[in-house]
Formats: sequence, structure tokens, C-alpha cells
Amino acid sequence: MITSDVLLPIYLLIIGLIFALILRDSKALDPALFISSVASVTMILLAIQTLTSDLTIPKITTELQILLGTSNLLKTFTLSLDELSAFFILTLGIVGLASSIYGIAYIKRYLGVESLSFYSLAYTLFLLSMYLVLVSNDVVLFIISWELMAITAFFLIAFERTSEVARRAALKYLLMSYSGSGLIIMSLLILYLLSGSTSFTSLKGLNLDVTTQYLLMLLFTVGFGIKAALVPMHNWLPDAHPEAPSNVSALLSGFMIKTAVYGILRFTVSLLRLNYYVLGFVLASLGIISAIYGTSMALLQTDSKKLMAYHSVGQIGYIFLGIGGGLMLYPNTLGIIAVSAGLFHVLNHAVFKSLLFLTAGSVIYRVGSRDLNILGGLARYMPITFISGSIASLSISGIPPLNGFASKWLIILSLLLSNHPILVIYASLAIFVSALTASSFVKYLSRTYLSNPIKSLSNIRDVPLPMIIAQLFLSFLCVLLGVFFYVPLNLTLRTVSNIFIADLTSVNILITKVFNILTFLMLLLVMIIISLVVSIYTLRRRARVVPLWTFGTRDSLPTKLGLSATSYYTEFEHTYSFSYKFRLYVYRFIIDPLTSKFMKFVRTYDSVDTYLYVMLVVVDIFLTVLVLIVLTMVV
Amino acid sequence: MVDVVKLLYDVLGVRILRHEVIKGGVIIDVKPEDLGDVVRGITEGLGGIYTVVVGVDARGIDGKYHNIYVFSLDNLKTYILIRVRLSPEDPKVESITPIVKGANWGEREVKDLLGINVLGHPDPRTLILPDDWPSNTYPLRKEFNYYVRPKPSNLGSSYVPKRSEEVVALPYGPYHPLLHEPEYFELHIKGETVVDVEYRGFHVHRGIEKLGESRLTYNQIPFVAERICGICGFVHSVCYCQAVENAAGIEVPERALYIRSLVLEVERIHSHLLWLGVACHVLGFDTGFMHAWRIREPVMYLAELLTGSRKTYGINLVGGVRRDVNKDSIEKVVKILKNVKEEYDYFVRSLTSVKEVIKRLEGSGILPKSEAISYGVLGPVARGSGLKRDVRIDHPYAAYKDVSFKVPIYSGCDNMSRLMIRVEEVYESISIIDQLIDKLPSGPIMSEDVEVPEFKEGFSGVEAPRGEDVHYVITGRFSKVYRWKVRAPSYNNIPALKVMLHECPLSDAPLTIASIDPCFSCTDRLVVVDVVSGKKFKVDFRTLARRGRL
Amino acid sequence: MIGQYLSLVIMVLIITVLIPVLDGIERKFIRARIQSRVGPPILQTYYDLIKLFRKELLVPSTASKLFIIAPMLSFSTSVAALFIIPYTLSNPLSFEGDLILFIYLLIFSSITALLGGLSSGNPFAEVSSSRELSLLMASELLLGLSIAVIALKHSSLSLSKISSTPVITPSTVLAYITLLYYAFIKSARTPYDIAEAEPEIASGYLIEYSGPLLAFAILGNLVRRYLTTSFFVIVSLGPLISLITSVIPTPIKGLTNYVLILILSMLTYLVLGTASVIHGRYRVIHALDSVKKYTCIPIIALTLAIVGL
Amino acid sequence: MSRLSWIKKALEVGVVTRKYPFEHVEIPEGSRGLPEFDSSKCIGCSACANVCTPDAIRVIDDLNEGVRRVEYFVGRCIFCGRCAEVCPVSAIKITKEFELAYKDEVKFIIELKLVKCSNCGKSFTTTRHLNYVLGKVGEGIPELITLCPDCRRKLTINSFITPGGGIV
Repeated sequence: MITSDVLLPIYLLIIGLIFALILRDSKALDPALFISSVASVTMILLAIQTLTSDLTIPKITTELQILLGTSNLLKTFTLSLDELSAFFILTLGIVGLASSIYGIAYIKRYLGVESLSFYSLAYTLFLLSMYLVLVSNDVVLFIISWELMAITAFFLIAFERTSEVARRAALKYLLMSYSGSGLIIMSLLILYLLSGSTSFTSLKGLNLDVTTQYLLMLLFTVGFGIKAALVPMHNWLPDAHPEAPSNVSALLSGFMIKTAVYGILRFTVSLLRLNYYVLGFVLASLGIISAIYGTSMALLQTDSKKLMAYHSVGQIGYIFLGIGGGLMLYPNTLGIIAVSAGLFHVLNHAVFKSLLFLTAGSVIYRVGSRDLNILGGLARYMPITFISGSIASLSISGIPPLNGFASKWLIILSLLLSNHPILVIYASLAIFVSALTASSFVKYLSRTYLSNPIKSLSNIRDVPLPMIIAQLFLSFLCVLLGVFFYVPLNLTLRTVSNIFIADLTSVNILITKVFNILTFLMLLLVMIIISLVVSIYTLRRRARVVPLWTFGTRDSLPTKLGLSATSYYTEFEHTYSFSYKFRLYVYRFIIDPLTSKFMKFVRTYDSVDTYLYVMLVVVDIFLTVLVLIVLTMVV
Repeated sequence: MVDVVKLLYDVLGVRILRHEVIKGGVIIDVKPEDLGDVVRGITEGLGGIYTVVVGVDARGIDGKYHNIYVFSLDNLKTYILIRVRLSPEDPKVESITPIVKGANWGEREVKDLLGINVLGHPDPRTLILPDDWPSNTYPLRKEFNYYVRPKPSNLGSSYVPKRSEEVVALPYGPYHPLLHEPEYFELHIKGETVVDVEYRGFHVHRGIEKLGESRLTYNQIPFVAERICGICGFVHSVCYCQAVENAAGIEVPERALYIRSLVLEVERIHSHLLWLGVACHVLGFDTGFMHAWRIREPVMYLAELLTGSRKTYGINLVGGVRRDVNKDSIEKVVKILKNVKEEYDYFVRSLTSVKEVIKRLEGSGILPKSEAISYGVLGPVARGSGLKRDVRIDHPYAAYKDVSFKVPIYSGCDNMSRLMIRVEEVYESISIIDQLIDKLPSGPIMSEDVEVPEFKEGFSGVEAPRGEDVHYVITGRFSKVYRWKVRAPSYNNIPALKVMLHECPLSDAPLTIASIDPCFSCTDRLVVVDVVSGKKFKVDFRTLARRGRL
Repeated sequence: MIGQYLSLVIMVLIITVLIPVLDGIERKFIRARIQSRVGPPILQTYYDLIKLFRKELLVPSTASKLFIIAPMLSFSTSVAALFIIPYTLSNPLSFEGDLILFIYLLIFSSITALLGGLSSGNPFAEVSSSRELSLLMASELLLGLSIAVIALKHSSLSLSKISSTPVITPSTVLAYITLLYYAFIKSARTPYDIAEAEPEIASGYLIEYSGPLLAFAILGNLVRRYLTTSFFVIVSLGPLISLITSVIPTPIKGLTNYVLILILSMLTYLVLGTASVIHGRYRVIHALDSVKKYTCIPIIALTLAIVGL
Repeated sequence: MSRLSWIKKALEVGVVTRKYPFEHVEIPEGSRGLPEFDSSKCIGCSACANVCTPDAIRVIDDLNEGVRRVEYFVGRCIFCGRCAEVCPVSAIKITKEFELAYKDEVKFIIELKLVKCSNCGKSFTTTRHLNYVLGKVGEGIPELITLCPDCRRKLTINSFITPGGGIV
């Protein structure tokens, strides 16, 4: 029974795949997406079941038979499902569910332009590969599914084949992620050679000498860092994520980049137990750098999805700050809390970031633009989108009582209290970062929903039902996870304790302390609700609608009135230019040397159609897999 | 004077059809087609600076329309009035705006009010008339009665604001906390920086000139003229009286002249103090605002003491003044001024301690000297850009020839130098008043014969707190003026804002606008109908009250 | 337990009632006095608010519902923040890290007000919110660093703990100074009222508000102003008060603490008011520059704290 | 000087504004306020009406009642005081009264009797004016006094013409 539990989503998704393969264009979309949403639900249930069943039950493991190459050689991979993967599966489930439901309506806008069956194929495969990454208990399967994820993501990013920007971005992403996965594969090969077995269980308790440890640390950090888009390995993300269809970008930003977090926790922390302090220091530093850098870059964006993409960099930074900080203080209770807060932020970020991308998608769906310079005034036409968008924005800015606040609060709190000078400095900077986040999202809200539209908005109404459902579902989660945050926190704590084999007795003190903030959050929630009700039901009665105060000009004001998104925070940028100078240096010394090569590729292949790239990619993956198989055969 | 005429003939030669020397200036007649060369000759050859364009419906005199372009030769202490006579059927003349930027408004005004076509004007939009004013209706033509209120029509000339597509606009006014009178500035901004500005003014038209030409008699006009401006009203009445006196060749008694200068200087002091207060308020420094006005209050009392009224003194008549000053009021004046000077000194010194105010004044609202000349800016604005212009020196009037004072000049070209000039002028005015009081001659204050012959031209300038105020009068029959033209200083200064506001941070835009001490009602004195509502605009007797409220 | 909560509610109510009076006092005895005016009566703020509540409520046609919701929301959240402050140097609601929550609530409240203004669709609201947020970002850096110092020195982030354990070292003193400066910035008085700058952008994000909504917006501003001030008082002067009142027997101790803190907060409020009256308004860039310049204080403080001073 | 100099000044100056309506404000001697009309002196010569710039003073003859009304409307008055200057009998005095806000339009109305022309019966001026002129010219030609200007002109012309039609 348990076995089938793990396999259930896989089966479902495979059915989805079959649908996508056999059915023609638009007919393929609905069943595939429906099935994938069902699969997501099963994932959620599965994860919850695992996380809530008490620790004594052994980890669910199962065997997956895959036919490879010629029929005579048969390979069995073991899948496993422990708390760590369960937690990530939960996240995947939530994001997957939302984006699948959303996609049902959203992808229809590509009807006749792009092949929808192709989309549903790639999408289902994408979900499947991510799920496999999380459950695989075997190096080879891990690598295969990892590569599969990379390619399918590539296809989804380059979904709009017509747009050259998308193709370039996709290629950039692909090449970078290959260089990343190359490193990962390398390090996994090393491990394999050391342990002599491809199963994770054999890696556990593998004792490594110092040099190997640092080597692996480096390889893993860079390898996964590229996937996670940590500065300075980030620069594929702001190009790639905005180009994909919005629900896919939700999946990309919401979950795919977090597989890197999973990878790091899985290999460097859970299995190999590398030197926590050094690793933590590296991760935390990279984290805070990405947080500051990504957010301050996001401050300047005039493209809604690019803005969010940069925020993904920033928020990943937050996550790594939490985890890294936690690792630095490992034996300490605060360390446990910090790591679990980091994990918690993974969940929260998945929720609000995918919600943000979905709202941006809804705006694109109706208005057809994501340029903040010309958008505006949509709040009156798309109220639900506006509400969910603002909830998400407030949540990412860490506004109580929403979920973004809970995890940020825990991260900052645990780091500040840890009397560790470096971490304290990092935490204080993190407060600064959240102010930046808030400002940039006020810009997003005002330029998208509130202030004067530059384009005249005629007969714009709110988005179709599936999209609304997806948005409301996520916004509801934002509030729920924020107010009752100790529930998911318990899950994360448990996960972490399982990683570290740490006992939770000391941690429970915090849980008891949490009581007061709960009462306070309740108070806050009540006050907010009261003020909402009062202002809507009493004040609005008395409201009299008058034209906008245009300072007495007789003719209505000029069309382009107000502040263009470009000119928000120019003074701030001017004054606090150091953080932007930093960008300059990073580009000059690190990114440009790296990217220039990729760009050369791009230019050479630019004239050719996307399929050429695909060919290259396919060949590449075959080679990698072949090498792995051969190796496994040899031993 | 003769040498001026000679000079003119040297420069312009046969282009001058005939010339006529009037008090304080020379009128030369030229052919319309020669106008461009003549203007170029005067600006480049003689260094004349544009003053005003006057359009006259002289069909009652010689059956033609006249356009009179006035230039000021500061170094020769005289005005040059270039007159072109235009056919009554379709009056048209080449524009001189390409040569002197300042003439932009003047020519558009003539076009609006007298229907004199200006060919080749760079910006031939409506300036003064409301957007819905019926076409071919020209208020200043004699056949147009002052009480007529034409029906608004959309067929009429309409004002089209110039807006480039990529620019983002912020509306400043007509009703904005900064502006105490309705004006519309449209600031085109990039980030927090102003890149361009559109101006739409003349919301406060009261038809005073038309009124003066049609209804009022010589000695009634001073009282109306005083109400052109709420702050420097006395300047206007003095200027009007001088113009008429120049035209009629009336000799004004010495004592009257002294009293006029005395009151003028008092007015200058209170105006500058008022401006200082406003500047502080605009810079968010209300304490300075309150204290500036606290110091101003005794000056107002002083004005009331001398003239019998806080504002709109109403002591001017053609040929002299109505009210004499007596011994004890003189003593009071001396005492109060001494006190004011101390207070003011303290105020200025402690204002320098407010760093952020100083920082904002420096380097904002730059008006380069070359632009200043070409726009023909006046008063503190000109002096702040290093131009040495002061009517009290260049075209001496009243009693200024008898007193010695220095004209502060700053070449910073920014708001700071404009402020400093006003600051120093207050000291100067106080010393001038002291001198006047010492030298005050005895005698009558009103000349005996005030006979005014008809169709004589008079031109006069007075240095208002905001700069040179100019009145031009053609005397008429039945003790009424035939044409009365008023040109307030702000009329020349406001167009220069386009230059000042360029690349100026948004926070300093209000300060820059305020730094020319704009007096919109002076500028807008003209037509009959209010632009915004198209309704009649009552003559506002309480301008001071309005400004006082701020 | 219940009694504690009840007393907390009562204390908060008292303060909420006093805040407009405090503003009135500032207007009458600080502003008017220094500008040598007669000034309004002390209850003027109340009269204004009452008048506003009576007035009709105008909503621009371009506005969304948020325009109506926001003022009351920002007011209620700032009132909620009032509940965190340990008035008697201890607070039944206090918990580890309520300081962080307090800060985020402040951000929340001010952001909501801005969003409300923005939703009117008036360009000046946009300009002002851009200014306000630039200032917010700059000042949060300042705040974050000084909080780091406090966290290092007190090794606690619960306001009631901090306020009841005196730690006087160079670094903490510097941090306290920073907090005072922060309160000055956040009080949105001159020279830092760039977001409302009457003559420049016509009171910015409040431009479209009128009647009850304006009243709520004003109340929200006043409460926030008081919050930042009392935040400084609690963190920096609280320990001293606890030293003084440690001798007093328990039953009246809480009351004395409350009264002392109230008085001190009001005094600080008025001092800040005085400081603002003799300042002009900064240009936006100057304001940011000044904040940036003073950021060195908490940086020094943090280095000192790390060194162990 | 430092910023504190402002506070120092404020403390030394004290409060300078006044609670005006509740406090009396001293205005200097000879400042011009509301003109006061002495109806006993006025002769209805309408000199004041001629010089009045804003038409605050109007002179209207009511023929069927046979009176001349001198109306003064304070709402239009600009308090220039010209009327007082030109009044031949100094019936107008300028007071220092400046609080002029009333509910209703304040009007001073002086009603003076008109004299009818002894010849054509047209009423041409007020009795008082006539007496005033009499006082000025003294022993004039009393029979002409009661005639209106037109009749007077006619009479004078006729007096040159002999009954025969020839001119004297």
C-alpha cells in the first residue's frame, strides 16, 4: 500500500503523459492538466501523511523498475520518502496544484499559436521529473530526473518559439544549468567511486577526508547554487523566468529553484555531514549577498515578471541565509530553529511567489502587457486578482500576519539572538532587505493596479474561474500559513530534527513561547477584519464619487500623468548606489567572463531554429546517461 | 537726448521715417518690412533690451493700427519706441520673436487683443483669450464695448498644450497650495527632475486697460491702477501718473516726487519681507515665514501712517499726490525703521544658520546671463543673473536722482542670488528712506495746472519690487486716455521660468517659481473673460487679503 | 491573567485618547510659541478630527475600494502596534522577538496608508509614496543595525526584557541615539516631511482624502509618530526607569512605570517637535544623504558591540 | 548664529499676534475708513458722485417724488476719500471706522427736495444747492435763479430780441 503511495503520483503523471501524447492539440490540455492537478493533490496528501505519522515508522522505500537501453540489462532504482523529501513534495504539490488549475484557462491564450499538446507533454514531464528528483534514492535516477527536469524546463521556457528573447533566455538557462549539473554529476561520480554503490543509503556515514569534503562542498555549492540562482550564479534566472508562460514561471520560481535547496540538504547536510560551520558560512554569505543584490535589483525593474524573478533571487538568498546560519550554529537550538525557518521560508516563498507570478499572468491574460510603465489602474477591473496580488506582495514583504512574516521573523530572530557577530550583521541587513522588498512591491502594486493607467482600459474584466480558484487558493494559504504558522513550523522542525538527528525538547521551548505571538496575531487579524468591515459597510455608504482633483484644469489632465515606473526610487538609487556598484563589479569580474561564452554559443546558434539546440541537448543527455550506465555496469 | 537721436540715425540711417523725442524716450517710425533690421540694429548695435510690445487701435487718430516695440537703452538712460503703422484692413507684421525671445508673449497678446497678425511667430497659440473665445472678436478694438460679454464658442481659437509622448506630466495649478493665484504650470518630470514646463496663465483677467480707456477719467485711473497688483499697487499708480505727466508735460512739485519715492520704498520693503516669508514657507521653514511677517507688520503700519491705508494707498493723482506727510509721522517713520532694521538684521543672520534652506537655495533655478538678456528679464531676476538693470538708475524718476544708493548685483544666476538681492535691497531701501526724509523739501504737493492735451504719448517706467513696471499712455478727448498699456514685471519674468525650471529637482520647482516673485494678477490684468470658467471675473479689491492668507 | 490584559487595554486606550491632545500641546506650546503666534487651543486636533468626521466623504472616480479601506486599516494596525509596547516595563503579550514584529507592523501601517493614497490615482500620491519609501528604506538600514547592537548587548529581542535590563555601554548608547534619530525621521515632521511637502506636492498621498478618511489617516500618522517616540523611550530610557523604580514596592510599581514612561515619551515627542520647528524641509536627495551620513553611527556602534564594548 | 537663535528670539519677542475680533486693534491717525455723510449739510451737487471711481456714490433724481437721492453703497467703496476732498460744503467726513461687515447692504441715502423750474416746471436741482449758489453769487438776478438752465438760456436769448423781430 505504502509502495503504491509513493508511486501513485508517478502513475498518474504517466497517464497524463499518455493523454498528452495521444490526444491532439487543445484536447490534450484539459485531461493532462487535470490529471497533474490530481497528482499534485496526491503528493500533498502523501507528504502530509508522511510528515504527521510519528517517527518510529521506517522510511517508505520502494523499487522502481526501469527498462534501459537494450532489453537484457535491467536496472532497479530505489525510491525513498523521508521527511525531507516529504516536505519538499508538499511544497511541490501545492505549487503544482495551483499552477495546473491555473494553466487550464491560462494556456488557452496560446491556442492556435503554439502546440498545446506539446505543452501538456512537457508540463507533465516537468512535474514528474521534479517529483522523481525528490523521491529518488539513487544517484543515477537522481541525475536522470535532474537532467529531465532541466530539459523540460527548457522546453517550457522556450514555449513561445516565435519570441527570440524567449529562445535566447532558454538557451542561456540550459547552458548554465548544464554547467551546474555537470559539476553535480562530477561530484556524484566521485561519491560513487568512493562508496562503490549508487544508492543514497550507502553514501550515508561515508567518512571522507578533509580535502574531499571541501572539494565536494565546492562542487555541490556551485552546482546547486547555479540551479538555485545564488549570486553570482544567478543571471540566467531574471531572463528565463519571465519568458515562460506565467503558471510555468510560478512552478519554476516557486519550486524548481528550490530543488537545489533540497539537493544541498540531501547531499551535503543529510548524507555526507560535511563541515557544517564552513558550509554554513559559505551558504549564509552567498544568501545575504543574493538577498541584498536581488532585491535591490528588483527595485529598478519596470517589467513585472522580471521584478518578481529578481525577487526570487533575493528570497532564495533569505532561505540560504536561514539554512546557512543554522548550519553555522549547528549544535545550538537556535541553529535548528534557523534551519527550520529557512525550510519554512521555502514553503512560504513557494506559495506567495507562485501566487505573484499567477497574478502577473492574469494581468498579461487580460491586458497583454507586463510593462509597469504602461500598466495601471487595474484594481477596479480585476478586483480578485488585485486582492490576491496585494496579499502576495504584503506577504513577500514580510507583513504580519501573513506567512512571509512568520518565516522571516524566525530567521531574523534566531540569527539576531545567536550572539554570533557575522550572523547578527547578516540579520540586520536582512531587515533592510525586507524594507527594500516592501518598497519594490508597492511599486508593483501601484503601477499595476492602483495609479493612473497609461493605456486606456476598456471592457477589462476579471480572469476566468480556474485562474481565480488558483489565486484564491494560494492567497488563502498565505493567510493560513501566516496566522497558524506553528503547524507548518512543527513539520519543518521535525524534518530538520530528522536531518540533524537533533532532539526537539529544547526547541519546544520556542513553541511554548509562540503562544503569545499567536494571541497577538489573532488580535491583529481581528482588528484588520473589523476595520475592513467597518470601512466597507459604514464608510462606503457615505461615499460620494467625484472626479479626480486635477487642480482646476478645465480639460481633463494629460494622458500620461504621474510617475513612470522607471522613475520610482531614482533618488534612492542615486544615494545608495553602492549596492548597485556592487552589481557592476560582480558583472565585470564574475558574470561577464562566464556569460560571454554562453552568449557566443547563442550567437552562433541564433540563426538556427530552436530544434537544433534541442538536438544538442538530447545528444548531451544521452551521453551523460550512457556514461553513468556504463559506470554502474562496470562496478 | 539729441545724441541718442544722432546715434539712432547712425545705426539705422534711412530706415527711420521720422522721429519724435518724448520725455524719457525717442519714438521712431519705421516701415513694417524694415522692422526686423531695425530691431536687430537696436539690440545688437545699441545693446537695447526688449521691454514691451504695445498694440494700438489708432484708427481714431490716423486710421491705422500701430505696433510699438519698446526697447530700453539702459546705458543711454532712454527708451526707444519703434512704431510701425499697419493697414486697418488686414493688419499684419513680421514677428521679431526669432530675434528677441522676450517678444513672444507681447506679440501673441497683440494678436489676441487687436487681431494684428504676427507672421512667422514660433509659437502662435492663444496666449490671453480664453479657449472658447469667439474668433474675430478683438477686445481692445475701439468698436468692442467694455461691458460686452460674448457668448463662449468652441469654434474660437483654442489653446493646444504641447506634450511629447514619452514625457510624464505633473499638473501645478491652476489651484495649487504653492500658487496664491490661479496659474497652470505643467511640469514634465523624469524621476524627481523637471525636464520641461508648459505654462498657461491669464486666468485672472479683469479688463482693467479696457476699463481705463472707456469708462474712467484721468484721475480715476490711479485708483484702479493701484488695484492691478495686490502688493506693488502703488508702483502702478505712480507709473501711470508719470506717463500722463510725461505726455502732458506737467511739472510735478519736488515734495510730491519725494513723497512718491518715500512710499515706493516703503512698499518695496514690505514686498521683499513678504517674499522672504513666502520663500521660507515654500522651503518648509514656517518659523522663518512667521518671523518675516512679524517684522513686516510695522512696515505695514508705517504705510498706513503715511498714506492712510495699509495697501492701495490711493494718494496719487496726475500732477502730484493728495496727502502730505507731517512732522511727527516723519519721526515715527524714523523710529520704526530703526527698529525694523535691527529685527531684520537678526532675522537674516539667523536664517543663514538653517543649513538645509541654504543648501536648497544654492544652485537651483539657474538662469544664465545670455538667456536673461534675450528674455529681457527684470528686477531681482535680472540682477541675480549679473545684469545691471534698475530703472531707478537707468531711467531716473521721482526723487531718485537726489539720493545715493547701491544696486546689489549677483552673478550666481540661482535662487540664492535672487534671494540675496532682495535681502540687500531692503537695507538699501531703508537708507534711501532716511536720505529722502533728510532732504524732504517744503512746498506744494500738487501742481496747479493739470491740463492734458489730446493724442500725446507718454511712456514711463518704475522699478517695482519685482522689476521694471512700464506704462504707456496716449491721451485722449474728454479727460480720458485713448490707450493705456500696462506691462508688469512678471510679464517678462514668467517666460524665463522655462529656462530656470529645466533640470531642476521637483522639490525646488516651487521655490524656483516663487523666486521670480511672480505677480500673476499684474501679468493678467488684461481681458474681460476668465479662462477657466468663461464667466465674468469681478475686480478683486481684497488681493492683499488673498495673498496675506497664503 | 485577565486582569493584566484588561489593564493593558485600558493603558492603550488612555494613550490613544491622549495622542491628539499631545499633538495639540505641540501645536500650541511649541510651534505657535516659537513662531510667536497665539496658536490654536490645545484640543484643536480633536476639533479638527470631529469636524472631519462630520464632513461628507468624497471618493475620486478613479479610486478603488482600497482607497476607502486603507486609512482605517493603517490606523488600526498602528493601534495594534501600541499593544506590543511594555508600558509597565512588562507586558502580558510580550514574547521573544516582539521587537521585530513591532518594526514590521510600523512598516505595514505606513505602507497601507501609502497604498490608500496611491489607489486614488493622483500623480502626486505617486511622487510622495516614492519619496516616503525611499526614506523608509534608508531608515530601515539605520534601524536594523542599531537593533543588531541591542540584540548583541541584551541577547534578547523582547521589548519587556530589554526595557527591564539596563545595559549601558558605548555601543548601546550610540544605538539609542540612532533610535532617537530614527524616531525623528519617522515622525514625518520637517525636515523629513518630504512625503507630504505641502507647497511642493500638495500633501502628497493624502491629497485626495477628505472627511472621515482623512481623519483616520491623520490619526494613523499621529499614532505612528507616537509609536516611534515611545519605542525609543522604552528601549533606551526604560532600563533607567526600571533602575529607579526597583526600590518601589510592587503594587504601585507598575503604575509609576507607566506614568514615568508616558511623561518621558511625551517629553521626547515635544523635544522632537521643537527640533523640527527650527528646521526647513530637506530636498529628497538631501534627506537621503543625511540619513546615509548618520548610518555611520550604528555602524560604529555595531563594531564596538562586536569588539565587546 | 545657531538654529537656537530662533527660539531665543521667539522667547524675547513673545506672542505678537492678537485675538483680533475680541481685542481692539489700534490703527494710526488719519487712516481712511468709512465716509460719514452729514445729510444736514449736503446740497446734492453730486460732485462726489463724479469723482467716485467705483460708483459707490450715486445721485439719482426721483422726478415723480420730486426728490434727489444721494446713495452710498459701502460694498463698492474703496475708501479713497476723494469725495470728502471735493465736497464744497464738507458734508462728507472720512472716519477711522473699518469694521464694515454687516448682514444687509449698508446704504446711506440722503433725500433732498428738488426745485421745479418756475417756467417749464422741470425740476433741475435741489433747493439747498440753489441757496448755496445764491449765497455764493449774492445779489444776482433772482428771477433767473428759479429757472432751469434751458429756460434760462431761452430767456436770455429772447431778451435780446425786440418784439419787432430786430436785434437790440
